[in-house]
Amino acid sequence: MPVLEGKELRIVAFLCNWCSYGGADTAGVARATQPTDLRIIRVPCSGRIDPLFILRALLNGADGVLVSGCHPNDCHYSAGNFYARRRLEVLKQFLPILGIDDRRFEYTWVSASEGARWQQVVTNFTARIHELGPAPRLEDAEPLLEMAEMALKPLRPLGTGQKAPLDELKNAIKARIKDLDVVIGWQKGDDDAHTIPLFMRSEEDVDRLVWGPFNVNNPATYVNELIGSALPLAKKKKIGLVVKGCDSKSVVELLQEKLIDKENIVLFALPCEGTFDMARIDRELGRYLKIDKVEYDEAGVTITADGKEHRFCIADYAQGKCYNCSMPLAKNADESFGDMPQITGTPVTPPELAMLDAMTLEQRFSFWKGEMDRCLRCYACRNACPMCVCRDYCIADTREPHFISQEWSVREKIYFQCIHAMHLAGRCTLCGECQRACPVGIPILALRQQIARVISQLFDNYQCGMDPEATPPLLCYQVNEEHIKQREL
Amino acid sequence: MQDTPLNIVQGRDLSFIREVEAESGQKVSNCYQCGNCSAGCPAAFTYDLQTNQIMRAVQLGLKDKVLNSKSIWMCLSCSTCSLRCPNNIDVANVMETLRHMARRENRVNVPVMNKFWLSFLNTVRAFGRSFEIGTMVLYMLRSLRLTTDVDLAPGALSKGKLGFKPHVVPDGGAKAVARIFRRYEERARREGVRP
Amino acid sequence: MRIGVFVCHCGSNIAGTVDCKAAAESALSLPDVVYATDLMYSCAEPGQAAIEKAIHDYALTGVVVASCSPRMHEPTFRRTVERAGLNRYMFEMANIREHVSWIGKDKVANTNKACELIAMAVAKLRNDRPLHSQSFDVTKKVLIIGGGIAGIQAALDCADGGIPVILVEREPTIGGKMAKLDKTFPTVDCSACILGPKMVDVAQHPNITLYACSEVEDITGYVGNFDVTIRKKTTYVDWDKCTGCGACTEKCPSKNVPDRFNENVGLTTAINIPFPQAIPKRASINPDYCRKLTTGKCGICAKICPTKAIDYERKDELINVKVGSVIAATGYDLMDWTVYEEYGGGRYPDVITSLQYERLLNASGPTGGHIKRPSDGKEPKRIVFIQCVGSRDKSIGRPLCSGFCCMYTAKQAVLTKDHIPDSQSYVFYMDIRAAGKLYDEFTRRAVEEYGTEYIRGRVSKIYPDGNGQLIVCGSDTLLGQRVEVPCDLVVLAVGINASKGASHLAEKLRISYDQYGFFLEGHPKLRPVETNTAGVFLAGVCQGTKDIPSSVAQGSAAAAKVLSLFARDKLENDPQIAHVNAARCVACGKCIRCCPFGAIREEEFRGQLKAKVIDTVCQGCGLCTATCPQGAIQLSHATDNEILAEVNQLCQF
Amino acid sequence: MSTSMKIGYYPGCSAKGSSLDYELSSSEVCRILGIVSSEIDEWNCCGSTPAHAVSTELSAALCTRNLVQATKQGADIVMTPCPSCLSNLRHARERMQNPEFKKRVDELLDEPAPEVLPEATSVMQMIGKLCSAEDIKSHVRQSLAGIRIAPYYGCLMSRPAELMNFGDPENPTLMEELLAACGADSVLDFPLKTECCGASAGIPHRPLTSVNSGRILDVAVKMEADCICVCCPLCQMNLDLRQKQAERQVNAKFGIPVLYYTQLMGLAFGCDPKTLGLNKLIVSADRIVDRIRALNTARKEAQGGNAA
Repeated sequence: MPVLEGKELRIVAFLCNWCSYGGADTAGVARATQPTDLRIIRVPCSGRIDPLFILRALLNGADGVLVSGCHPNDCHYSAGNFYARRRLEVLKQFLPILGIDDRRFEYTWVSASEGARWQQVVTNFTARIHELGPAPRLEDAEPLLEMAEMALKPLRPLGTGQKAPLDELKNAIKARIKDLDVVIGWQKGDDDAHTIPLFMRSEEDVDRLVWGPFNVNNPATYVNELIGSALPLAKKKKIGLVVKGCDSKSVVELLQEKLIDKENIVLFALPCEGTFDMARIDRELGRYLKIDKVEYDEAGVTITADGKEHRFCIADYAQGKCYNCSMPLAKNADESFGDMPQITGTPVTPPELAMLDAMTLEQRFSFWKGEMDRCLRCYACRNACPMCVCRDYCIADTREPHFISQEWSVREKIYFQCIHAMHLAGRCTLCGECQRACPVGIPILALRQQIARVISQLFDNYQCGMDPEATPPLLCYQVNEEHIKQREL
Repeated sequence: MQDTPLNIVQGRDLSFIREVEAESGQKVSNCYQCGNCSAGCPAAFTYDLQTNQIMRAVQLGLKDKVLNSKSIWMCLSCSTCSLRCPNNIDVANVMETLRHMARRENRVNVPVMNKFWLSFLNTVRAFGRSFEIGTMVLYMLRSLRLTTDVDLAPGALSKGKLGFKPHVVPDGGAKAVARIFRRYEERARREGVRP
Repeated sequence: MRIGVFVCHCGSNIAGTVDCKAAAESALSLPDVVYATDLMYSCAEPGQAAIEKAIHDYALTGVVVASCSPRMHEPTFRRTVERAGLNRYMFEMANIREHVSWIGKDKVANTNKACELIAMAVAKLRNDRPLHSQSFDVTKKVLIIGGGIAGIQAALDCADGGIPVILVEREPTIGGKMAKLDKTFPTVDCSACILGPKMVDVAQHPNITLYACSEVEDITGYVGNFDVTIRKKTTYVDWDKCTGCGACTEKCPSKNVPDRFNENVGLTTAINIPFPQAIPKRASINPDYCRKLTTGKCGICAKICPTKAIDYERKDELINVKVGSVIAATGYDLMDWTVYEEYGGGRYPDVITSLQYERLLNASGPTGGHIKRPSDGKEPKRIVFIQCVGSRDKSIGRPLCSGFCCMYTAKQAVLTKDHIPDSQSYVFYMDIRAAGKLYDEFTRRAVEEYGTEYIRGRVSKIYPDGNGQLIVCGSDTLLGQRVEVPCDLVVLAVGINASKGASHLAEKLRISYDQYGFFLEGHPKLRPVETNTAGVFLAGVCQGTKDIPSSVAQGSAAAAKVLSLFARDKLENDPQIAHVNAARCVACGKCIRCCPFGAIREEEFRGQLKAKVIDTVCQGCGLCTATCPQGAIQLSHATDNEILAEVNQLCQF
Repeated sequence: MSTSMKIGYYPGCSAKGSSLDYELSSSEVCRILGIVSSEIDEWNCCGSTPAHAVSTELSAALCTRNLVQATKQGADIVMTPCPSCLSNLRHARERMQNPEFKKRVDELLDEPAPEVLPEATSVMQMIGKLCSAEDIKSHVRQSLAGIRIAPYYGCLMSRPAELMNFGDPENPTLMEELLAACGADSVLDFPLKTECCGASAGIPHRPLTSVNSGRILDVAVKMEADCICVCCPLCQMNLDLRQKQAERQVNAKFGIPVLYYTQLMGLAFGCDPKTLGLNKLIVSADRIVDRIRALNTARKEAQGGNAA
């Protein structure tokens, strides 16, 4: 629907029925003159507002989105606005990473009696949007492609893990495998330079277990299918999982969300010395017929492919997440071997995020236009995600509800990434499987990294996947939010 | 002035209301005439119009009545009215604004006050600092009130309280102050208002 | 789907700034819209008839009315479409009055906006589904919170109507503020004499259960079925045994206890009965001053009590009751006037509140009805009353008029003359607000017959002159002169707030309240007794300032609301609640974690765990819908698809 | 008492004339309490009431020059004993934050003022901020116990409240706190403590001052105060120098000494009355000095007796 030419901009407002919609009515009754741009959508409570509605509006060309609810403490439903405040603040701080000016979205509180305040809110917000002008359109953005500089200084020495007490681990698995339906680990893949998941059901299977920098997959991805909450009670299994430190966070997060039961899972852990960024390795190897051999030393591997030697130093070719890793050995494992290495220094901004941080809003918008244009909509990112527990019931695959269309457009592709990011808010452990699984190498992890950064900043350094007893920050609230500073309108 | 009824349609200067509001930053229509400003005013007994009446006259836009009043000159700027106003109006600020407006229009209805101020400022202009005797002598000359406070002088002088010597600001400071005054007066003249 | 669109002129209210005809025509281009027209007054009978006729004539399956706010007429039109055979939820409203025609004069922009709002409503309607209510049982019992005159009236009316009443009072006696008053305006009849019999009726009524010294701890549930927990605070006296003989109060050695009932003028004993006509007439111990409870040594009252009712070990009790409806009648408290440092900030003993003065006038008060000023017990001859202390004062954030101060100040001036014939009263006022029946006549009598001096102006300062008198500095704005009154006693007409803790109670009741703590009524004009929470009603000053007759009237009105609610055996729920699509639910439990009402639980369904909504507990906020990542739980009539349809209608790149 | 804050001292004109005693006593008290400050070079008159009565821009220009001078000599904050000067300095600093106003004032100055000007505070607040009651107590040689003191702030010290930040504008208590630290236990709850004394109107319109000062003196005397304690040179002048005029106006005899709080603190610290400028008072404070001494001696003897 076109906006009134040259006069109006497209501004959408979501108002709770009890306070703010009433406030807008009160303003009307008082004949309080307001700009005509704003279109109000009535919802029962600000807690009803899914941030995805707002993203939908913004991606579909809204120039501004306003949310207004009851004042904190005055919610008709007692707490809806407290939840809304957290979710909307996370959304607001997420928007800039997409290249959307966060001033285009605002939330505030207006009570049913505050007609004058509503008038002021509408007037000020409309003036703000007019000052910003029409929102940039994806159609108009020039695609921009840029690569992040991945190599960083790690927080602990990286290595090839060949001294890890793998045999002790194997013995421990063998000792318990009779009580478990399956134990998941890694085995040699098509060649020595790749691994594939290993599903161990017998002691012989255990001998095929390997440990090293090629163990890139997160085995927690399989947990939900085997013991997740959606399974029929009778079909739930007892499983074992061999985990790197990062993998264990996914399991802890699942436990924390009560998506799996502790009694159904046994964790086996070794200290990880880093894993390879296989995309870069494969790019370096190029096309080859055969891997002749892989030689390990302490600093990396030498791969001989079709007779040609390639040297990969782990310090240069590790996955981005490995440099920032401060938990190489799982803390909550049932069977743990080897020592936790010394961690020095504090994590830095991950490379993908740092690259986006350095860009202007317009550049980020163009960047995503360019990157997401290449998206195949294969959903490998989702399927690899250990936290994507909806699986067959993902809202991307249904018309009930119909959030996303099948239209082949950058808009819908970005929107899917927004859905994934929003559904991971306060849950994502940054295991990076989404990005690793992407067949066209889109740095989508950056969106999750931004969400994790916002969550950490807003909620007292909250890190996902650390404490099985913690409450996920978006499923609770505080009456007085220490780090959420309300902006006046 | 009291005898003829106020023509509520034509007898008012609406632009005056806007000017006072703009210059003082106060919304005079907020005044509901409770009289608290008058009640607490230490100078009220010298006023021809009580503070609340001044406010009322401003609300009505009675420019002449307000700017010709003695009250605006007798105000001591103690801010009691502002402090106790139930409508958060900075009444003292309005009074001062009116005083400034009256000066600019060359309406000074209590010359003694104005003369005292000018005497004081002339001392400051000359020496960079004030000194009481200088102010008093200048004031007496200006106002022709030669006996002002002579009863105090013996006591005060014997205690060394009223200095005969001006305290000149050293090292060119006095000249800097004089330059401030000169620029101020030049600008006032340029803008066509009384300095 | 076959949709009809009706654009209302609302006389000139909408048509004045919106081209209603053009708006209706534009609607015809929307998908599924088969009929569109404009109507002069759609809510009036001919308008509703036209809608019904169109539904029949065009076989409409859904209706959009573009008119006023749905908060105004949504129920009206839902009934209209229902009469014509449609499901009442196959109806949407576009608010083109409050949100369009009344807030701007640009007819082009307004018409365009109206068209868009209509298009949004149509888009939503196309996703609407018929919804059906379910009926449930009602507990025909009412909880009344607060035993002041409003609560008493409501309790008696409900009880007379055959409804069991639970009356909860925070203080040891019912009667509220009215019990503290000496006389009432404008008739100057004795407050205790007219209130007393009603209090006795409460005590004796078979349908009323009274819990004094009690507070509501918690309320859950919904209209028809509230679960209430009442905390009965310990009085250290077994009230079943206490006969109110008063022997304990005579012998209690702790005699310097501030007397709350007497507004802290005068003292009482640590164990006491608030006043002779108290209901229940039972003793209670103030634990802060009781020697036995503070030092462990004493126990005289226990020894003296003829029925052995004293029990120093007694603890608070929690009582659970089930009720179908709640009336809040929590009344008011005075604001903290000590913020007025220019009036001494509470440091001058002879500057008192009008409620304290009321106790000085009262024969059962601390001075036996003789006016004696607190500082030295002398009879004051010159008394100054100051009105609007803490009222109509934006500088302390209180622009409200407290409503009844003008009247009681006149009454107190009259009573002062009756008590001390050679006294002179002065009243500083800004306006006299005497709009009740016989009220203005009364204030005139205070001046004409009793010689009260009314001085128009606020008081700037009160100070003791050092000789035992107070100097009141005001001004007479009519004369245009400062006024100083040397006097013996100053009585402040202090403004009111909702009673302490009202906001906490509001949160338990899930009703709104304003900056002063007053509860928000359903509609300021048309639903003054209801709240936005079904089954919760308001009576008396807790809703806003009121005098006694208005409080009594609202008490009766609230009772009538309860009686009409309970006239039905079954209530119907609002079908706009959440529903789980079991097929999509993965039992992640996020909805259960965040539901503010505990309305969702986990249930086994065909061998799998699934979320399940308890229909009668769900309030329809939709927090669960916004939380569920799979969209498995959907709030009816505000589903994801319905809201997305509106967003997509509005934002098309 | 140590602080890293550099304090610029702005005496105000009256300190060099009518309130010489204020300057003497406050510098003595500051010296004892270890509050170090340096007088602002080439400071000039703040313009007092006449300047802002004539033009806020003129007033602000005069004040700004002083603040700039203070900045130039590295002061972080400006301290002045005089409430009137303080009020003008603070008003100027606040108004200068308005760019339009600043532009007009800059035109009057030799060079445009910097964006940030130092804050101004009173000597009293500085003492209150830097010294705890314990600090002050540790210097007390003669307690002020038993002296009935009427604390009087005048109208400027606490008003306007947002600007002066001096506690409740109707009931400030800092002076009482300082006096209490000096052992004063009979400080009166003086109801007129912030009422206006008549200010500078004494010269052009004498009744304006004598009526208002007369009322303050009258109530203080009726409340049986031994002395009035002030913190403003103008108030001191109106209550002391003009006390006779006030007596004539209200037809009463007062004869009540009017001391600066710093003089009372100095007496408590055991300073020589002369170094505190007590000889400059018109209504002699000798009996206060004597009474403090007598009460302290009596107390010492009583204590000595008990100990023996």
